[in-house]
Amino acid sequence: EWTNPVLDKYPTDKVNTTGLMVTDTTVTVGQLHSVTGTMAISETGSVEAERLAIKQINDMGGVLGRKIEIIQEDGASDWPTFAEKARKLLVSDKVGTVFGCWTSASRKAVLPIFEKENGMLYYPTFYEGLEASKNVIYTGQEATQQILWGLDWAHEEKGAKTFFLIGSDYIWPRTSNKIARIHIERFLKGCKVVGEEYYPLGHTQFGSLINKVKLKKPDCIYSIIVGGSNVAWYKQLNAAGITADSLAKRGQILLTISTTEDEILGIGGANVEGFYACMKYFQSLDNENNKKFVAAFKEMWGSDSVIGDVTQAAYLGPWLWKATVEKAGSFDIDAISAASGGVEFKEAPEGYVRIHDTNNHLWSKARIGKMLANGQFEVIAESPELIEPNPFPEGYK
Amino acid sequence: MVLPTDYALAVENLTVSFDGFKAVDAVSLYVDKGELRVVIGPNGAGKTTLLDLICGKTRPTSGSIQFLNRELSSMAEQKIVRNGVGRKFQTPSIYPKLTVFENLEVSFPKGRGVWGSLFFSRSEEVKSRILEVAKEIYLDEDLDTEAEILSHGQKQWLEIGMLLIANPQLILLDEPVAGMSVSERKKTAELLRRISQGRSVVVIEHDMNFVREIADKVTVMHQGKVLAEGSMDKVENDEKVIEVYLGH
Amino acid sequence: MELLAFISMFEGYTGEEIRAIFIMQGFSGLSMFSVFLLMALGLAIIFGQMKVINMAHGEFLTIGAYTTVFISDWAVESAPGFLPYYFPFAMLAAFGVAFLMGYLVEIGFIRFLYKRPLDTLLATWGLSMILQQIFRLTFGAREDSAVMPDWLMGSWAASDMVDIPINGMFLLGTSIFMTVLVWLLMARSRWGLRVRATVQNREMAAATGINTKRTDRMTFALGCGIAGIAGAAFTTIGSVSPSAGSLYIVDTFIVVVFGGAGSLIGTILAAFSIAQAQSILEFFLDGVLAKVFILLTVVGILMLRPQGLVVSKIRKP
Amino acid sequence: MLNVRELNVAYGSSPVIRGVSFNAGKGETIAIMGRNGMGKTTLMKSLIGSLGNSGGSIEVDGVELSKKESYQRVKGGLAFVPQGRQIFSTLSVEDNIRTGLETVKDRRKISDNIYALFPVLYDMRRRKGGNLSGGQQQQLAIARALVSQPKVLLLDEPTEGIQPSIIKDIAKALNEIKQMYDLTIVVSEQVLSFTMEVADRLFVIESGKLIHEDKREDVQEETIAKYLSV
Amino acid sequence: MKSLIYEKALGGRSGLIGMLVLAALLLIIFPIFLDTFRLNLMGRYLSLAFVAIALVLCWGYGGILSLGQGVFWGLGGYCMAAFLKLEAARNIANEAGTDQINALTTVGLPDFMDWNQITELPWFWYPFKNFPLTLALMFLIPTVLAYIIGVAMFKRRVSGVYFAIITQALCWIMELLFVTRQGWTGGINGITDLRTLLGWDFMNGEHWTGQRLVYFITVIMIGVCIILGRLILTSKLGKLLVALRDTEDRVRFSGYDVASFKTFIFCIAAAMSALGGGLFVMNVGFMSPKLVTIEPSIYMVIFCAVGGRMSLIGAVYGTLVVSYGRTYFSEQFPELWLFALGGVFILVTVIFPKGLAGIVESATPWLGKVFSKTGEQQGSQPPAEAVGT
Ligand SMILES: Nc1ncnc2c1ncn2[C@@H]1O[C@H](COP(=O)(O)OP(=O)(O)OP(=O)(O)O)[C@@H](O)[C@H]1O
Ligand SMILES: Nc1ncnc2c1ncn2[C@@H]1O[C@H](COP(=O)(O)OP(=O)(O)OP(=O)(O)O)[C@@H](O)[C@H]1O
Ligand SMILES: NC(N)=O
Ligand SMILES: [Mg+2]
Ligand SMILES: [Mg+2]
Repeated sequence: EWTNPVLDKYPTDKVNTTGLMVTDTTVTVGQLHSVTGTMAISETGSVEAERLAIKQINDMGGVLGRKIEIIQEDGASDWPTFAEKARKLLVSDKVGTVFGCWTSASRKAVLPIFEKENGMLYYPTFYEGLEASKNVIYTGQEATQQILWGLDWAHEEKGAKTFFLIGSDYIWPRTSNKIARIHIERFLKGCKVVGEEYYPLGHTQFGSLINKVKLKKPDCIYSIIVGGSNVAWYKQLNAAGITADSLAKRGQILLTISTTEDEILGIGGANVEGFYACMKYFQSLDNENNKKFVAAFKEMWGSDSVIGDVTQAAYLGPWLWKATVEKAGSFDIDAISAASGGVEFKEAPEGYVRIHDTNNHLWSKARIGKMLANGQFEVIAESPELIEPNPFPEGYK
Repeated sequence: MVLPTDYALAVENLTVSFDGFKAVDAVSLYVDKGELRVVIGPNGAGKTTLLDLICGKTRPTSGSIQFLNRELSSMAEQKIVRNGVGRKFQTPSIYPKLTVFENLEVSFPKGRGVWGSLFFSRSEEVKSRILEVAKEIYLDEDLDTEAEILSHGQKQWLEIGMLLIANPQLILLDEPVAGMSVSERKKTAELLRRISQGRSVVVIEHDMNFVREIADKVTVMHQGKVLAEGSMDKVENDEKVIEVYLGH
Repeated sequence: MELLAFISMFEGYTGEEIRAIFIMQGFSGLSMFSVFLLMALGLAIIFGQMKVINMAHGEFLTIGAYTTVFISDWAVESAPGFLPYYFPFAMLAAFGVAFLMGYLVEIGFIRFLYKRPLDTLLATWGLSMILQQIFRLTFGAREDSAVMPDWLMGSWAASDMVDIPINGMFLLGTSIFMTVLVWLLMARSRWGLRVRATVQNREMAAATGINTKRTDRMTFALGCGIAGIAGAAFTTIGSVSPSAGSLYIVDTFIVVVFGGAGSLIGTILAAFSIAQAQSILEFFLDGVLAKVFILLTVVGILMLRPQGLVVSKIRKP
Repeated sequence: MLNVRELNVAYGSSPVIRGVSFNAGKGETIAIMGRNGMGKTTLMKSLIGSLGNSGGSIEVDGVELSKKESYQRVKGGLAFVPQGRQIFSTLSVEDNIRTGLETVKDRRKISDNIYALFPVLYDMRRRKGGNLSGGQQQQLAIARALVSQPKVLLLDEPTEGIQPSIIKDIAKALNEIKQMYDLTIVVSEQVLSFTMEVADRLFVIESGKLIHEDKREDVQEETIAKYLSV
Repeated sequence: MKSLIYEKALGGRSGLIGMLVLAALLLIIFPIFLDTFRLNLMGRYLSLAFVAIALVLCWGYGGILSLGQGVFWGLGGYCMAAFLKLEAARNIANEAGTDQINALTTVGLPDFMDWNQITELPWFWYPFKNFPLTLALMFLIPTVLAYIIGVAMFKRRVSGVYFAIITQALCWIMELLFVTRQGWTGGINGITDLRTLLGWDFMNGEHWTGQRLVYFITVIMIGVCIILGRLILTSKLGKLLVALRDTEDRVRFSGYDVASFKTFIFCIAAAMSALGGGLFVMNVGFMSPKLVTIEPSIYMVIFCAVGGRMSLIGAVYGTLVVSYGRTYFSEQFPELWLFALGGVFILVTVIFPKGLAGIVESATPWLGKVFSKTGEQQGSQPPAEAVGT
């Protein structure tokens, strides 16, 4: 039977003044992802990473001496369901915090509920920015952190002058491309956008797009294709004779901000070998934190499993929450919200992260990885410093 | 241009072709007011098709159909009905789930529009008219019976009743006694004679005894054309009719 | 507006470039056509002939795709030497597994529903949910894809500008082959006659000596088997996930209905015209507008010809 | 040849055929006469197996068929021409006939005899069955049944909707066929004149029971007329 | 007059009892025993029940299977959401304290337009500034759309499976348009963060004046729709619907314009669905294009089938049972709930084609009458037994 070693220091009525589901020995948190539907592909990794983090935290003695218990809900890739389940977690279950969501659409659907019911959400995905809620900690990168540095790299290192922007048709790719376009046209000398195209989520016929790309011969194919469509996109590129080698011969490259190890598992490494991705994390990152993390992840979820950028960001959530709760000495949402600024996580697999003082996003680095036949990335460039999150960038409106 | 006539039904030069095959070929047919006309002819002669054309189920390739001097050939089916043409199909076509009363009620010629039907009410006038028609078709005892469980002959009668209640000026009947027993045939013949008072009736039949009993005039069709026309006696002894239809 | 976009598309290209684009667009239309046709063939039998609105048709496609992935994985791990040859076997296996599954499903509940075609929609929707969940539990929620033998990869450079994808040609070949096969089976074989008689009037077909239950079962299973082959063929251009089949189902129904249910020629025509129109429009408009435009056109044409492009004229009794 | 014993058929709980027994010898034609709704069609359908029977036996050539499925009964030598013809409307005339070839070896070839018997079918062999007129369909239905080379032919009101001359032709054809193949024929009818031309024996069915039997020679018009009128 | 209300609207004694039981459940039992969260969930389900009721009318009775009913529902919802969003945008503009908002958003413009670089309100958004106009449009837009579809299709005698597939295609068109015209519709995110209606804080969960009030309004509207449905079904029009479902040609040759009847019932169904959509937005505080896709439209048909496609009241129970079952199973057995749900659909269609209403009816004939009484005979669904011998 578990007894709380620090109960004297942190009695329940002190650390929980708002009726959350916190007992002397446990604290219950919610986990809200899609385990069914089209987004299950991407969100499964997040579920697994959060579970791993929670297990590790519990093994270390929990948070304020309390073991974390999980109520998991399935958002079923359906935004209204996300909203319903979010409300359940906050209103009925009174969970201490929620780790969840993947798409921006699901986040937008639950955001009003988190604000209304005053809950806390740790959101793991790279996303479009333009948001800074006191009820959300954004553990993924916002648009500027992923895009600007990557474009600069393509321009400076690869000499790219013309860009073809491609995306799945929803807010994240559209906003990201908007920022990309402004950056290209305003801030990169002599560069221009030669095409911009969107396809619905789940689209699988890219023949026409590929022909357009062939015709425009951009120096950089900039791809923000999301989810299952990735597989068709890369396979068809390959079939149409567009490979990293053939591109290289003409001085072209393909750069993506949406294809991670998770997607490559489905695409097959051979189809993407030599393309580039700009992320903050790759499974192949060579540092001690990451080695431990990868080993632990594989031990828990099988040696076949892979870890993508978002999966790692999801792993940060429970750790950051633990650190914040301990800093605040309280599970109360307001206390956590107030204490979040400046919270660090030194054991982050991506190296080191810190929550921004005011906007609830993370300081993190940007990296370029080159895709390998085995489905992993070779990290070939890395921003020298942590990049400051800036969800409302000036001059990009 | 077709000139006005005294005929109830004046079909002129009517032709319909299905992928080149002329099922009805330049048929002209004139039916008087109050006349009971029987159309006979070999299987496949085009009799049913002719009725289909008159009631609008099939559209003619050429020719005209004048009913009380109104052109029917391009009118919508329900308009044709509302203009006073009733059609009985070869197999009984009634509403199996409704009672006899309801079958007749639904066929009552009021409340035929969407709003009309929404606010239609079962007034005394409606009830008495239904009763009247039910008597005529020998079904006044069975008003509350579900149509589904009527006998075959009764279903045929019910369908005739559903036409009668709208008091049409022209009734088209396709093989009304097929599958009826001898005595039912007799009763049907009576019924037809009665209802042809004051309106025109066109009947298709193969039962010569029955035809003899009811026909004012007989038209014989063959291969889409009119082969002979006249009284039953005349037609029956026509060599061509015997050849193609009656048999020796 | 769109016209303007249309014209401005061509600005700054040489005639040769434009010609090359048209050839490649034409071919991308052809491979889309193959996709549609392969998907629709099975449904043309199950829905066009048997009138079963099989909402789980996509899942039979998925079964075929997973079978292929399974065999490919097996080959990668246990028999790398077999890898260049496995694909034809995988297609056969895909057919077999989907056929068997269809056979069981027919026995399970389809056979009770022939008199209520609209109800088959609901029941098969339930089936599709169950199958998807089975896939999810067995194969995981992530995308999987088969390792392609080398001969299926890359493209054939017809000219300097024109690249014709090999997997596209393979798809085209497969779909033509399957279409001919299905046509021979339905229109020329004794078996096809049994099917056509049975689906039209089960009672009477039985009274002429046809074993209608067996015919029904085999027909349904065959339709599913063909979906399985389609699934195998698709692994050459895309991936498979538990819900992959649902992406195709509506398209497939539209192709079959547009062509005129029950007419193989109609299905081919529909697949061809929809695919080519989509491919050409896609190049000038964005993909979604192209899709919207085509759906609207299809709906419009269906209103003018409610029975689809190819109608067999039978008078109603 | 055909031996029916104590046959019972019901729709749900209401019995329609009640204890019907009769037999028909090789080359014999028997007629079941009866008014509408007396159970003729029901009897025919249960003989061919479209309807299940709740008791009794049906033997063809000594083989018990009452528990078999339709198609097995056809293999056992039964063939059926249903009321309303039930032509496969989207199949060509030729294909319609071909469906009847299930029981024979060569399933493609339609014998010339059939076309000799019904020349109109030859002229229309490429047309869709559904587009034929009623009488043409009736002939097609008989042809479809005959090509299976049955031992027993069941005909349900074959004269319904048929022109007088063809009724005569059908009667002639049936008599010919009977001679040619030594066929047993069971025909249900309401029309006495036709029956008298083809039948060797007549039964009257009423409310699902056979209530009267006569040899053709013994038939008295009045008795039959009594049973057949309301 | 009495007979009009008693016999027709309420369906006589048994119909009245059915209504009372439902009313007791929805108006008394649920509010007493469910917490605000669960009650709100019920409200959300009930807003889907409008479509199920609509489908009883047009599918169960009229034989018109629409697989795109979610479109009408969604249009209703979007109309309501548009109004609420403009109000929300005004609220934000009024409250705008932080420099951030002022600096980064266009005042008074919905947030999603801002994210999509739309700087001015599109013209077709203007009517939604006015509440009465919004209410009118909420019914008008879907009804007019249904009218156009109805006239176009029914005049051409498109029916059965063809109609179903075409409506499915329309549903898809709608989804594509709504999802991709993001600047106008909020795209795949939908229109979110709706809280007040003319200043009324309807999302408030604590008080009777908030979510609970919305719930009661929803229930009352359900009642209105059921009574309206009964009035239609007990009229001659109702009988004609059944008649034309079974024997369309006969109706035509009795002098009726079949197309106009079908169009009428299809329009009624569209308007009812739209009402449900509007109320949905009030229940949940946002509108999502996910609900205008093909899948939810099929679910709606399933609600109707499970309840019993010939039973107006059954449609409500069907919706509640399936929706609740879906929520419950997905919470309790996240891995297995799809099996349960899929299994239920197969079972219901194969074994209980008359749905819950049919089950209740066969279990207790008297109760069954109460449950499914609509003043119309029970439908002609053929029995479920196997074909042939
Ligand atoms: N839609 C159609 N397509 C092709 N041929 C048709 C069509 N409708 C009718 N026919 C043909 O037209 C001819 C006339 O048919 P119709 O049904 O009018 O004959 P009928 O005189 O009523 O015969 P019966 O006495 O047998 O009922 C037939 O040869 C038939 O095959
Ligand atoms: N599917 C059915 N369900 C219930 N009762 C039926 C069904 N079919 C027929 N019946 C009833 O069974 C009885 C016998 O019908 P059947 O069709 O065998 O008569 P029939 O002698 O062939 O009449 P007809 O001369 O009209 O063809 C009739 O009372 C009829 O109402
Ligand atoms: N935030 C995203 N990637 O939807
Ligand atoms: Mg005829
Ligand atoms: Mg009969």
